[in-house]
Amino acid sequence: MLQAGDNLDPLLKRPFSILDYDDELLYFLFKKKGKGTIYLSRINKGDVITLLGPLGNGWPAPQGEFIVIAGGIGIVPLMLLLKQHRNKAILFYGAKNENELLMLEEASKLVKEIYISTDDGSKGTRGLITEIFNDFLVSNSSCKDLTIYCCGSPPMLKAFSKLIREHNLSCYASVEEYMACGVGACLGCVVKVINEADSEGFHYKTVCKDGPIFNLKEIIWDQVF
Amino acid sequence: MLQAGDNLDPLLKRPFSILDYDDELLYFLFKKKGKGTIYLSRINKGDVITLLGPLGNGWPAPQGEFIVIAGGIGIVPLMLLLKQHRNKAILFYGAKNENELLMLEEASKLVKEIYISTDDGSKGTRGLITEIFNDFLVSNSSCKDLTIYCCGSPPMLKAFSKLIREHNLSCYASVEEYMACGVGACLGCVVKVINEADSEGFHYKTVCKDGPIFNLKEIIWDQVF
Amino acid sequence: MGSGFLDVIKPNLSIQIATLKLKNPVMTASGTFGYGEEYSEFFDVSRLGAIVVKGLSMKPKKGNPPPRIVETPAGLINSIGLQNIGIDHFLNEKLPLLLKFKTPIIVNFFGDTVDEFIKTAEILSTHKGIAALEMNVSCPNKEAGWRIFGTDPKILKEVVSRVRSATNLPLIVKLSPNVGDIASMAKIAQDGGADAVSLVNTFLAMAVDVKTRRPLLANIVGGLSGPAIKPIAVRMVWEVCKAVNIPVIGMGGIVTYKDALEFLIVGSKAIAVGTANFLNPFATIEILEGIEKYMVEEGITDINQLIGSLVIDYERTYNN
Amino acid sequence: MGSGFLDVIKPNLSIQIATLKLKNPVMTASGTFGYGEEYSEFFDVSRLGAIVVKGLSMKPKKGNPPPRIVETPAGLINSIGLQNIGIDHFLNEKLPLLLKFKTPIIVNFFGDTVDEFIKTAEILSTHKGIAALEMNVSCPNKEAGWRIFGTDPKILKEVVSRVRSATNLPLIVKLSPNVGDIASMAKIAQDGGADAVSLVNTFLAMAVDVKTRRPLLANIVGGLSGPAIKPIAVRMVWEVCKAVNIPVIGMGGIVTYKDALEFLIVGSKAIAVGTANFLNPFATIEILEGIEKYMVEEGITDINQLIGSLVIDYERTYNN
Ligand SMILES: Cc1cc2nc3c(=O)[nH]c(=O)nc-3n(C[C@H](O)[C@H](O)[C@H](O)COP(=O)(O)OP(=O)(O)OC[C@H]3O[C@@H](n4cnc5c(N)ncnc54)[C@H](O)[C@@H]3O)c2cc1C
Ligand SMILES: Cc1cc2nc3c(=O)[nH]c(=O)nc-3n(C[C@H](O)[C@H](O)[C@H](O)COP(=O)(O)OP(=O)(O)OC[C@H]3O[C@@H](n4cnc5c(N)ncnc54)[C@H](O)[C@@H]3O)c2cc1C
Ligand SMILES: Cc1cc2nc3c(=O)[nH]c(=O)nc-3n(C[C@H](O)[C@H](O)[C@H](O)COP(=O)(O)O)c2cc1C
Ligand SMILES: Cc1cc2nc3c(=O)[nH]c(=O)nc-3n(C[C@H](O)[C@H](O)[C@H](O)COP(=O)(O)O)c2cc1C
Ligand code: FES
Ligand code: FES
Repeated sequence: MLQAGDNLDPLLKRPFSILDYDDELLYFLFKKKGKGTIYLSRINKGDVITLLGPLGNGWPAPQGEFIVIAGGIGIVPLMLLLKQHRNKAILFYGAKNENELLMLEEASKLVKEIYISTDDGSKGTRGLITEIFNDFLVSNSSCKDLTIYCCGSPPMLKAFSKLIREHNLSCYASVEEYMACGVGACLGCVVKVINEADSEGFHYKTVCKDGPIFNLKEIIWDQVF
Repeated sequence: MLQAGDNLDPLLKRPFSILDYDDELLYFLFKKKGKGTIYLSRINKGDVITLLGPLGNGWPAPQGEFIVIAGGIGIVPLMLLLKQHRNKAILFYGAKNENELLMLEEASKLVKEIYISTDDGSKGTRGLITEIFNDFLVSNSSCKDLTIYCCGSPPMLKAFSKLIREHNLSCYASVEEYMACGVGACLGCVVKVINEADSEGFHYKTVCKDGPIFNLKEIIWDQVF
Repeated sequence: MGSGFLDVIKPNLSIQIATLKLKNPVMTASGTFGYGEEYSEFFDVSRLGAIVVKGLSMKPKKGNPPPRIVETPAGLINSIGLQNIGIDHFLNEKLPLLLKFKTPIIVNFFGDTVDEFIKTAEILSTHKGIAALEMNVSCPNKEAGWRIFGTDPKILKEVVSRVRSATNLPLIVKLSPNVGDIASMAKIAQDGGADAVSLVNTFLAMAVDVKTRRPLLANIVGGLSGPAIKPIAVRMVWEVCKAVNIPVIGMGGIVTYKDALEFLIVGSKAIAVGTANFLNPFATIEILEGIEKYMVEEGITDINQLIGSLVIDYERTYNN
Repeated sequence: MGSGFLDVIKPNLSIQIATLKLKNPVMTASGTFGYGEEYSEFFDVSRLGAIVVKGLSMKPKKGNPPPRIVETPAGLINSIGLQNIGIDHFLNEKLPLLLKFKTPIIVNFFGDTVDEFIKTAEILSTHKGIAALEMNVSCPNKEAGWRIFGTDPKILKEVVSRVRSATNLPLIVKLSPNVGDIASMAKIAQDGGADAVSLVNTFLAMAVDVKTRRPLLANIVGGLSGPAIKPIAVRMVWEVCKAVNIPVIGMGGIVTYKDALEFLIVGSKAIAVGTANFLNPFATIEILEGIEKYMVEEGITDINQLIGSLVIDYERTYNN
């Protein structure tokens, strides 16, 4: 989690994925949304910012070939995975428009195959990336056995988890929730997860500590948005 | 009043005097104290800050020679006065130590005579500038008729107003109080001022609008600090 | 409807509080806008829905000694002590100037005793031009050991119903948030004959200078306002809107049009801007323009469609 | 005394709450420090005055659906919904780990009914190692139509006195700030046999997403904590300290050692750090070190000289 400045507005740090690292630096890539990211975008070279991390779990290591599905800024947590497993992934990468297809060149060098879509058709196929993937599955049914690694907005994940269940695919997804502590202490960042042992069939798990990566099939999406 | 940034902490703008101006720029000089001035000190060239002003009254124009008494950063609102009335002022300038005697070179070029003191004796006479002025009066009793222009910390002004009354001197002082609106609307920044017409003998005046410059003899200092 | 800007129909922002018609729901909060003049240098204050003036009492009041204000995280504590020029001076000197603005003038007032409340209301009611009265019951009651009028149900009932009989002007009761159950206080005001309630006034608060170990305000305690209190204020306004059927004027920490929208969405008919005037003299006007722009973007043609339009589509549970 | 650092005598920070001795007054606030483990990765939590664990109930509780938290100006609204693992799991799995830390473990607990409060207190009291109990009365009462225990004087009296009879452990009653007169609630707790009171719990609050016009929390309302509430919390703690003669544990928005000092100066014997743990995992330790440094600089050798040392040397008036 990152925070620029030391004042009390905004109060909380914001969660970000590590895009990359080398011996000296950690690399982040983020989208300006609200106060947290606006202030982060204003820092100058030499400014001191606060970092709490690394937090939570990571992607389970892929065995052989794998599929990656990214929506917009959701590419970030997947870049290191692609880098660590070069030429093993089939990447499906969608965004609103061409400008929001970040790291496209870098990503395409790391993968075996790449499929691109945008909502407005400004690059790649017009449409949602989950639909492109669905079409791909029809003609490549052998790929149904490959593990999927996925990150995108909650609505995208929600839509995608339906597909995953229908085709009984194996998919890990990085999930988002608003966070406060980042270390599992406040129980603020929970998602609903299937729990057979429970009388109601579910329990809440923290995204910051138990996640952010979950088996997508286990997440229950009936929560309020 | 100035504020750096657009977040809600610190919430309020802070009052500052204009040190100088030219066709393009306003010049400010301030001392880092708390949040407001810390954030102001961090701005970079090109950053946008908020300014509300100019506010309140100004120094009444001096007639001929005059006396200026400044404590530390209190020199700021007096610099324009000195500049507009070159070689007319006898300046008494005191501070904690040499480092806090700001604009010393510039100020000395603008005045007829200058007396300097520091609390620790690191520059000029050791002692309080009000005491130095008191000693000066003893050997220069003709100066008792000159109008005094004064700015310093509340404790300094408080001490000085005693002297003013004892010697029945004429003195304008720039007064400080914590401010919110800056335009006389909130009544937050008041000082107690003598009012013969009032049954209790006083009323409250706003520093931001009725001031910041008051006839020092009229200010009642029994307020809590 | 076309998509060009020219086709945009200006949404209707006018609302009604009792017999009082406002061209838009953006008002100033008492004590933060002086008597209107201070801010008329910055913009055309006639554009406001209404101007609420600094609280007045029968006789002028000096107020508390300084320091009177202290900044806190995203908040401001004030202990002005109800300093004001008194109703005579107001009616003779300030009101004529205020009446030049083309917007209703609402007069906020208070008293040390119930009788003073009544007399003040009576005098104010005889003067042409005052659009409505707002009674500030967050002030101490001399007859009840200086306890706050607005925190005692019995006294609140008495003072509201007696002031109600003393005036024909629309009567707004401004509630104190320093109570356990604000909705029941609002109901008392309604039962007492109030035409509207406004809330919140400031929260009793305190700050200490750790170096001197003294309170930072000469008055020891003061009232907290500003963005810090907004989430509590929104909750209270929501609760009150559900409890009464008279109009509610919401306030507490409104800085941006989004803050104002929160209050409108939970059900307040109008909103008032206080501390934000100090942060930005144009705050009220920017909020007004922001609301209008939002309505255009969301396709809301009448502000009354927005008021109270909170969507709750899941089971409500009270916890934590 | 010399002027070198070596000559500085370490001030005494230890305090006593009933029979409970704490090496310093810095505690964690329930629900913000998990069960201790989460933060033991960052520093030696044994240095804390005490650890107060997340509120427990007889049976595990799932809590509210997400979103559970929302940030507000200098504040945080949470509606965790008292999610917890239940006392059995706590006593078997978590307590043994907690007891490895060399600091008292205070267990925060609650119930849906008075009976549940009593039973939970009884079970917790039979277990070795628990230093004190803190009962959270800011939770809804099933038998009273889900009204909050701590906002009804009668129910508060009953639940406190009955839990008092059920335990020999030092009993802290954690008060709800959502009341009109917090001092009288503190007195009720004292009369009911509490060994100490702690305050404040969170303020009922709400935030609205203006785009969707829905509450930002699935639970609609939640509790506001953080720096925003500090000035109200300090005032409440000051009022309570004057009203009772049992120790008071102050909290609400403490982020720095200066914030902590405000609470100590107005009279609280210990302080608890909540939301600040989220801003900075080292907050408690930095606050502890800050208090110690301040005492050295101010020449205060014993923390008890600081507690309640507020200087008021002018006439007190209540206004505005
Ligand atoms: C594990 C994880 C990794 C992330 N990695 C990245 C990254 O690498 N790059 C990147 O650009 N973004 C990333 N995000 C998202 C990023 O944290 C949010 O965009 C950021 O918190 C927005 O903060 P803000 O203050 O700018 O906006 P805010 O003003 O806080 O919020 C803007 C809007 O987004 C909502 N929001 C904010 N944070 C979240 C959240 N976590 N979940 C759901 N809604 C939220 C708010 O409610 C609001 O509607 C990540 C999120 C998580 C949980
Ligand atoms: C008319 C006027 C002109 C001024 N001109 C200058 C100037 O040119 N240069 C300059 O350096 N300073 C000037 N000051 C003082 C300056 O406004 C304060 O130093 C500044 O507000 C401190 O803000 P801060 O946020 O840094 O500190 P804070 O954290 O707000 O305050 C630091 C300490 O100073 C106290 N304090 C803050 N402001 C005031 C005040 N106005 N009066 C009394 N106590 C206060 C606070 O209570 C606190 O104890 C002027 C003040 C006034 C009223
Ligand atoms: C400096 C100041 C003076 C105030 N004076 C009054 C007053 O005279 N009468 C009154 O009813 N409310 C008074 N208030 C309360 C405001 O009208 C308003 O209810 C409160 O500040 C909350 O709104 P805000 O957070 O937008 O400021 C005053 C508030 C401030 C900050
Ligand atoms: C996420 C969260 C969970 C909390 N859970 C509890 C709880 O289980 N029991 C309790 O008595 N108080 C609980 N509280 C209240 C805190 O203990 C504390 O009283 C309050 O947050 C004010 O302190 P702060 O401003 O320092 O956070 C919780 C607060 C937060 C923010
Ligand atoms: S952010 Fe606190 S538990 Fe995840
Ligand atoms: S700062 Fe508001 S009246 Fe002076």
